[in-house]
Amino acid sequence: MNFILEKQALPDLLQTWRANFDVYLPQNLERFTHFMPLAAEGVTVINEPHNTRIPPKALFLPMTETLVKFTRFGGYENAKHEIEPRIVFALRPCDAQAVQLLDTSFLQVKYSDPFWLERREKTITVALGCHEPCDNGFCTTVGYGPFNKADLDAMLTDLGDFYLVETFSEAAETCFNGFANASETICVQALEVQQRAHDQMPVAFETENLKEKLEQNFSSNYWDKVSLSCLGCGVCTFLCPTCFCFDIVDETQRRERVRNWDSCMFRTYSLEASGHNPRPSRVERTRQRLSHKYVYWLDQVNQIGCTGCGRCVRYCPVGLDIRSMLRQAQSLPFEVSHAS
Amino acid sequence: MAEKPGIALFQCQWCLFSPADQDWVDNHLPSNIYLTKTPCTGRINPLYVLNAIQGGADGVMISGCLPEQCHFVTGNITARRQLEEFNDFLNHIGYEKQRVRFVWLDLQDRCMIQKELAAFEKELKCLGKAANLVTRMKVAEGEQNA
Amino acid sequence: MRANGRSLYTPTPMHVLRAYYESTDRSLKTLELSFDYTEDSQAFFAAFNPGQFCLLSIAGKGESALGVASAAWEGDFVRFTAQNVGSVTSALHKLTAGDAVGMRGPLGNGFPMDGWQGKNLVIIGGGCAFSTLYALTKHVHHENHRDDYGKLTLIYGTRTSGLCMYKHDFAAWHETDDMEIHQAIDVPEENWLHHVGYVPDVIRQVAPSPDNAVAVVCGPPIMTKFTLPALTDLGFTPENIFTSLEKRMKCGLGKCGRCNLGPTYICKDGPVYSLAQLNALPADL
Amino acid sequence: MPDIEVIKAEAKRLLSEGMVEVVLAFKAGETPLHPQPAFFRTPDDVDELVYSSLNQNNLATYLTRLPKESKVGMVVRGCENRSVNALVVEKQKSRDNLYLIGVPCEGILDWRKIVAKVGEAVKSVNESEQEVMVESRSGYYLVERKELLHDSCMRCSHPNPVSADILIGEPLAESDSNLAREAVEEFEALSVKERYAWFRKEAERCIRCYACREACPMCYCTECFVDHIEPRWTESGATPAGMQAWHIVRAFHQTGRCTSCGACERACPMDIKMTYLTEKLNHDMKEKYNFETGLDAQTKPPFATVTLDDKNRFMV
Repeated sequence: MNFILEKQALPDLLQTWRANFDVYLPQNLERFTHFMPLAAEGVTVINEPHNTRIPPKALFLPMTETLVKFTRFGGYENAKHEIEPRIVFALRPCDAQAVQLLDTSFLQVKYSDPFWLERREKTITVALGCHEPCDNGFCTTVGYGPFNKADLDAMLTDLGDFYLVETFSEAAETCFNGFANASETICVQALEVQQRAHDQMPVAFETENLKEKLEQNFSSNYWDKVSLSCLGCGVCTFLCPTCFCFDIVDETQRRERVRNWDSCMFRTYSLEASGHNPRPSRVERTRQRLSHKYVYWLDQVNQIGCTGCGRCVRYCPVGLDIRSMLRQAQSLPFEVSHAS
Repeated sequence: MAEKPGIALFQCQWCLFSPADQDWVDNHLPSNIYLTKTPCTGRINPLYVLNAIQGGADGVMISGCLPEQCHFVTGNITARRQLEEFNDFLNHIGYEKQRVRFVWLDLQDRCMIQKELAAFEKELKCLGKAANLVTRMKVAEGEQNA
Repeated sequence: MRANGRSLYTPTPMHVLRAYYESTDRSLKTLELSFDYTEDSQAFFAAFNPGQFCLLSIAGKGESALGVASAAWEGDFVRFTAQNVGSVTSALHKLTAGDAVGMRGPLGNGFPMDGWQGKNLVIIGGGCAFSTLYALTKHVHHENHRDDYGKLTLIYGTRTSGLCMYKHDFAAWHETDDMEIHQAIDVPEENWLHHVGYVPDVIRQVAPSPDNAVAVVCGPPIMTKFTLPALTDLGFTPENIFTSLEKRMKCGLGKCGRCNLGPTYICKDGPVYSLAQLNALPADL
Repeated sequence: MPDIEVIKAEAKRLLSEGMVEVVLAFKAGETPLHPQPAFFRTPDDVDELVYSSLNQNNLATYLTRLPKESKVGMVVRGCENRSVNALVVEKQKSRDNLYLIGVPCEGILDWRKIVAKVGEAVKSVNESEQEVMVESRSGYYLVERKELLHDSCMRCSHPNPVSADILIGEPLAESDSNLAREAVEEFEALSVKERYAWFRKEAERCIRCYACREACPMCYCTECFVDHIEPRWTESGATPAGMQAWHIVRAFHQTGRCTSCGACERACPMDIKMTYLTEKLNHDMKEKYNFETGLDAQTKPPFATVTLDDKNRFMV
């Protein structure tokens, strides 16, 4: 179903939703935007073609989350989280795509993560397409796009005074109940905007044979070169919408076992009790980060595990750029032998 | 406030010369005082103090030997330099300076530790319950830490 | 959800049935755990396969991945042998009979027992990594399963005789004649009747036949590194050489990310890999 | 601005004469706002070397990551020179193995301030002594340099390298050393409640990525206290207790060691203010012990030099 949503009507709509849902949308926090629950007054819809600083994965996989509680006599209890039905509004298609990618890890057939599952089931995602290209993004390069519709309940296209709302699920349809249906011409107009946005995104690097090149050059000195100035902090992974690694830690004083975000760029990430570390330096860790996104995800679910949001590019403290790393990878030697 | 303020007492094991005082500290401390004995005040990492504060202590008292009487020559002065600065620093980020107290105990003194604790407790009572920096969730009443 | 409504992350309550030191230097301790609830026991044994591992949990300390060292027929308990290295294992070493402990498992794929039916087994172990192989040997050696497999050869090396695990069973196995046993220690000792030398050398000396045979290797990385070429030299094909890997693990469910070997997770898709599989994966160990 | 060609020539000379194995400096990044730290190992590499006020990092942080005995050349600004000195005092690197190409620093431009001023998609940045010309998607902007300086650079009182082997460019005037003190005093004028509110607001935005730690030249411990498992010093997650403890102890470990370069703050992905913590400690070190970090490569920091004379200070 396609609806028309006047921009003036948006604040009221968001407030109406609040009756039944927790409404999360990007709001100004200090000097950047952050997904926060909407309060009774004051609506800020961030209309710049800009991602929030922290990706919305944090709404499904919080930075710190209790998994298990310890009972008094050395026993264990499931942790319970009160999760209300929610609408996540104005998340960008790249981030929505990332959530879908994370589903493949958290919702495996045999081992489905209960906390992730509950949050996913209770969430309606309403994305806002990017009609203007953002600064460091490269979503079309990795096969997604500014109006990528994977795993969304609804998608908004900015058409000046109003949005075209495309809904893809019944839950989303009920959210937009009562709005005027969009005419054919408006849909065509929206398609043009979407196509133009898609075409405006620059191609940052070639993805053809990239997987094979990275795979076959596992022990190349290419990795030394690209990781040389890496500091080994967790900015790129913590701000990445598809990075999901976590650490499980016992908080003794709180008598809880919690999971915290963790990063493959940390030394302690793979350090074993014996003192052996399979990834002892930043070279191996950088290789793991890039290979995971551009090789292993492809092996696992046949999708690139990077949605091109550009956060790691923008916030790397030393200006390391995944786009230029992969462009350099394109000149690596490789054999086509088993690329069938 | 009604209940007594909680005090974390860090005590250098050499600073109480009198066996009676040491016995009082070891065995007869009131329940609102939580004792940590250290080999020297120089052993006290500012992290210990921070841990006590975050865990909900209303005040932290550190008792050490007089200068020149340290068992390890300069341990107490090292500690004093660091903890004085640490206290100033905590004050900078919004923690009442009076809640951390460093006392020198003369080896000849008798009952000084009781007097100092009483005075400290009195001052803490005026300050009220600590709120700033108390961020660690407490374990429910009656449960022991694992 | 697992038995008794526990989430994937909540350990099953267990208690220690027996706890004893396995080696003379007290660095290895064996824990036999029994289940607090029969539903958990049923769920465990319905899923269990030799070669799998569990995460033992001490509240306040954390979890540690340990290979299961008991066969299902042995009874309603699970055996683990832990080396005292980290904070969790040192806490495990403090446990005595009756103490409570948590367990998540069985996890991982285990040995592909179905594919090995009718084949000769060459089981090669080194040091404390022998635990899952012990489960395998126990399983195969039992009268109910013995006829499913061919000849059984066991090669086990340790640094000293005191570090040799499961001494009683070895003594009994030396007596039986349906199993060929080669035990080795690294340096000569008085009264030692078996081989002296490193495991790869013992393998070359013993030279087990690769005909219709499967070799299972489990040991410290350095031993595995030299044993695999020795087996290849003897004529074992990569498809018939198996090994069990280990990396730091947290969740055990293929979610926390840290134990990946290429696109596979050792906790979920491993820990047992064939050499053919390993050859296709990056050397990220 | 120092002449880039002179810097390049000097770097080339060092490498070609074999005086150093590697020269640490910056090269142009993928975007004009982010020059990258780079390791130049051959004279030909040096052609890529750039020097601009957008170089955000303190290069001294890489010194402890290189082999201890390696001979290193570095292009240093005032703060980087002081960090190098502090590392030499702590015996992390021998001064004999270092060759410092000094450059008087006019202050680092904060890329976040530039983006806030001119908007997205910055295409080029050209700077002169007083002004900065920025081209972005929405056009050209001529901005006064002062408006774009990073906060810690506005308070900087030692813009010149103090112990460089060669100084390229004219030394700048030492600026007013009261600016840092005024900033500390201004903050301390707030009430305890307000100060704590500010600290909470800043600290609790932390995501514990440890970019501040890695960007800091003085944070070179092999094992940081937050990575410690037995005992675990703080809560490890993004909880108030853990985040506050991290910020308090990280800063406090810098007492008498921080050179106020502000690299921690520039590295932070969450725009957390951190220098107000270290400024206070630096201010105290100066007031109490008349010590400023890194002014020479001999004087030990106050916490490493305890004497019995101290007793007079503390007697109540």
